[in-house]
Amino acid sequence: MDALVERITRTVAMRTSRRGILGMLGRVLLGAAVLPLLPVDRISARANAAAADAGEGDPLSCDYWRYCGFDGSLCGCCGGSTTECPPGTMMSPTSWVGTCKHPLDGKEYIIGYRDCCGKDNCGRCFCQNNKGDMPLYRTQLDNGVTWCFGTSSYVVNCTTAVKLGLKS
Amino acid sequence: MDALVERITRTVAMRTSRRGILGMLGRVLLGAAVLPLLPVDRISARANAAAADAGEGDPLSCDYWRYCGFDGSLCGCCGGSTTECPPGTMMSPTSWVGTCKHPLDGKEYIIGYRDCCGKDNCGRCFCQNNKGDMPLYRTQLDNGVTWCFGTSSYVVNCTTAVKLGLKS
Amino acid sequence: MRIRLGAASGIIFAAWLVAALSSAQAPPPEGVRVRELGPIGPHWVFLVSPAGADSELSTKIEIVDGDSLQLLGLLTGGLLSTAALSPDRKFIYMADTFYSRGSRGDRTDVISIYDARRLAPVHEVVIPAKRQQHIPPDSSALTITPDGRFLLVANLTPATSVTVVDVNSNKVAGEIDTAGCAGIVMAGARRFNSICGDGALLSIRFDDRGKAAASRRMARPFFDPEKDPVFSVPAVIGKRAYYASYHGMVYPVDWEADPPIAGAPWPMLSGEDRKAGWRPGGYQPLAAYAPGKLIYILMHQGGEWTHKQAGTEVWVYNIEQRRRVDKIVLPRPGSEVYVTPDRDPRMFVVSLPELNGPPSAPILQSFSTASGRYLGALDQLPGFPLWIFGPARAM
Amino acid sequence: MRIRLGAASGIIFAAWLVAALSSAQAPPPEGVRVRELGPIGPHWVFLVSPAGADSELSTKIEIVDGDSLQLLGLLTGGLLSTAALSPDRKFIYMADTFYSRGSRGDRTDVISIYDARRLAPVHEVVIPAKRQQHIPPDSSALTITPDGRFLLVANLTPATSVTVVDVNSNKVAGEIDTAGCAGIVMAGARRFNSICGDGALLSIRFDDRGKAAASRRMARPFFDPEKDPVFSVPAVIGKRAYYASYHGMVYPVDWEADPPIAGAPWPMLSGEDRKAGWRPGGYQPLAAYAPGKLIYILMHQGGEWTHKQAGTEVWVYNIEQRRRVDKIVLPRPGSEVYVTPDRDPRMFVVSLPELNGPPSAPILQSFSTASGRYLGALDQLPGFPLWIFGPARAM
Repeated sequence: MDALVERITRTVAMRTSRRGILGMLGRVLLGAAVLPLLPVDRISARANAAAADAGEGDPLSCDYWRYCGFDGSLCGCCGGSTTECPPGTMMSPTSWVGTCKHPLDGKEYIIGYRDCCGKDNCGRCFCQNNKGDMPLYRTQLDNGVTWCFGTSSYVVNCTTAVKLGLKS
Repeated sequence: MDALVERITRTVAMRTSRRGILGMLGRVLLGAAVLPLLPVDRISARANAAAADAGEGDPLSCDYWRYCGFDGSLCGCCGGSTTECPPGTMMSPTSWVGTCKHPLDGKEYIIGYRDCCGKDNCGRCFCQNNKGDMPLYRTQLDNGVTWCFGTSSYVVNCTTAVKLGLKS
Repeated sequence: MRIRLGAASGIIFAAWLVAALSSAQAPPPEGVRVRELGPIGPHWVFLVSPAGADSELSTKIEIVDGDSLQLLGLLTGGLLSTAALSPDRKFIYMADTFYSRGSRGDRTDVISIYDARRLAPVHEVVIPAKRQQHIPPDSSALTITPDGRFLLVANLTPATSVTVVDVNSNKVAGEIDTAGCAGIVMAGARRFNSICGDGALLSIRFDDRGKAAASRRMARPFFDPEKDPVFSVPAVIGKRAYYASYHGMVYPVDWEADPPIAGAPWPMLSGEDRKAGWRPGGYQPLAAYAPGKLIYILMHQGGEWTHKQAGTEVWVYNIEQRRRVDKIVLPRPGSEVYVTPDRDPRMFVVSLPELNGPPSAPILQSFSTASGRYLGALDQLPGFPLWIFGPARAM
Repeated sequence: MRIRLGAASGIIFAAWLVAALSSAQAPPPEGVRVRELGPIGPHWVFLVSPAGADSELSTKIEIVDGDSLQLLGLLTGGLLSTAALSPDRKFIYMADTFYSRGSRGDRTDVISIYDARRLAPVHEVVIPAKRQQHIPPDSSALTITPDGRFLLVANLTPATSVTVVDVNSNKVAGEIDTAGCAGIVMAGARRFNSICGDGALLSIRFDDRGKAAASRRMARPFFDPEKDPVFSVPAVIGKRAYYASYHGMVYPVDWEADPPIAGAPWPMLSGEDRKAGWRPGGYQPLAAYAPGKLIYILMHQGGEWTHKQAGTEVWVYNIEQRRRVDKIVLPRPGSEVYVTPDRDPRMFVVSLPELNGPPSAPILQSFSTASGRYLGALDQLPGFPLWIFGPARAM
């Protein structure tokens, strides 16, 4: 385990991308407490999602601002939403990340593209944008990896786009 | 086993279709010896296949005369031919049957649509003609059944169309 | 040994990973979750896509809210799976076939039991590995008893039989020989009918141990398969079932009699219709609306053996008056028709891409049955849905 | 117990069935058989389609005779499989992942070994269930040693490592930690290189027990991933490897040095090319033709981050002269390019449907490399082939 932890740490240490994506990610990490991911209060989750989308464009369109580094089927077309997995799938606690510009405040946000795993692919609203996509040697930025680490199946149903924080 | 044999026999006894499809099949059965299906001499098989196709039209077209009751991918587009399964698949000893008119001699032939099983579907040259197709209560005429009985996998790769004999 | 150790340490590692990566990536400030569904609504439909263009290994059940025309979620199963709902609508059953190496290897057939709100598997019953493999799927291959106690699974080897699964104990109760007759359509609490090759129905009563208790066959066929075959699945309305035939006849059967009793057939087509080549067809050409004593049937113009061709219109018949009462022209030809059983019914029609036409994705069209008005469509349906079903009765 | 009995009697029944139905249906007068293949030809190509539009459970390897442009056969595997050929071309290896219930359940990873003539499975090696799941697949995820003794399988958990499989004994020999570096590209009999996140290469020597014997890392990165990332898989020609970058640079590396030594990068694009927005891209944008000292690269006009966009042209460079020597305009834009290694080489390009264009099936285009002439295409490719490979060397 020690070797493993060291290896992950080393990988994290290398993350100082010119776009600041992972430098920023590092900052998000430091500020965040280790909280259970689920369950979240459902009503507030709905409210959040609705508020977050107000005036930001159409989350069912591949042009939606959060999808700048997207690759997969939009969960919003598959029984989920931009931040929610469809019923019966598992949201991966891991993801590749991108940096996308908000259309209203003009700020750059770190977006985590979390795969919803455990059912065969939904196939609807396939969307591929590759901003920030890098090969496997920059694993955290590779949108071709199946990001189901930490779930019990590497079959991807659809992909969400979760705001992780502001890029400083 | 006796009950089973009786059941099959009963099913066969019912086959006296108005188009004579299965009446004919009965006759084919009676005349035929019980021979092992495979292996066949390969060179003669090739020669046969070539001769059989001469002047009869294009075996890679869904309009080819033998395909009047076809449903599936043409094996000729998948690494096999009208009478041969692609490498690595298993030809089912069973099939649904149809009666198709030969374009040159004008005679009606009984055609056995033998599925090639054990690999996922080839997907090329999909062809569906339904002459003589009946629901499941006439099992032997149902082109929607997976005809892989007698093989070790019910996954169909493609389908052949083998002349079983002349309709009298 | 290596593998066992690997698997065990894998579990530990996975657990560690979740923790490590949760902290490494931080819980996002937004609420993220896995959705759950509300109770199954009267206009929800389940579309069964047994095979896609590229693979036949993974059947999809697409759950659609027919009012908003939104995809609510998917179940993904095995090779040519079928499905059924529990009468209380709390569970979705799938009959699945899996091979250990995808398209080959050891075969395992199971009933997968899903919680209808979470769409998550809650139980599994391994069944004899001989369930019927057929395209299209239909309701006669997996049926639940009206009390929700037993699931009946059609087998085809090609001999026919029925596996009885006790859903209370999640065990296989028994197997019933259906003597070469095919399909399972319930006709009582512990009774179903199957169609035989000569056009007669076989009625089978069974007991709670999953054994056949009595088996009675119609004295004479109710239709002639040589002259005018019927589509497999009848519209059951009240005490009668109505079969539609390739040539456009309706064959009523007194369904509650044991054995069933043939009624007097009547034609769906006028002489003029026949002259114009109208004919029923599709993968699921017939639907029932019991409260209105109506049947809905997909019609197209075509020659003999076009019984799988998509319909351009849906014709509606009152089965008491034995006459056509409505005709709905479809914006796009459809291969499957389904009508919801509630008091404000919708008609749903699945349109598949044309076989030799340009590639396109299937769509689900919705109609008001009262006015015949087109209400909209859900596009980009995954795979090729070949069967629509819904809650059996209005609740 | 029921199930065990069921399975056993199933086997007996199946055997009986074959006999019964063979006689019941009669051996046809025509010769029927399952085809076998001849030896793998110099222009044969293997197309890997990791996922279709409808399912990702079943990877297809499509074997195509590049001369006749005929599909010779298929291998169908598991989830996001990769493949490799034995150096003697007698076996095809697939690295597969299967779940016991299709998209869920117990995971099993295996190396499936197929006889290249019969396309039938002959052996299987169960490997630790952590092989890398990535789209597109490429040659760096499953590699065979030049002597054909060991298969190297890339793992990703997301920590990276390599499983070493001994093909002589069909057993897992060991596992090698690659310290966060990714990909396996052979650089000797028992040595491979991986790219690390900082742009350096890690060279690993291993022994016949599948253990790392030595591991050396370049002192400095040979490219800057922050400024100009390279595509994962280099063109290896003689003693050097050539990486192409997002921004159109070629980064040569002295491949046989241990650790490898960076060469002097040179541009593929003139100032004018750059002004016109030319840029490499695709899923497999780079191919080598070692005998001619040539590299082939898919080029399109587009902005930053269009590195996966299909190429409209293939540009050909002589790596000794460091200049473009040819340019082939593609009839249809292509996402993958491959050149056969023989003395009469062909160039193959796979064209996928446009993401937001009308649905269509992928095609394989063939070209003479000598004249750049378009020789034809194979259409209706199953699934979405994202990687082409062939016999590594001319035989």
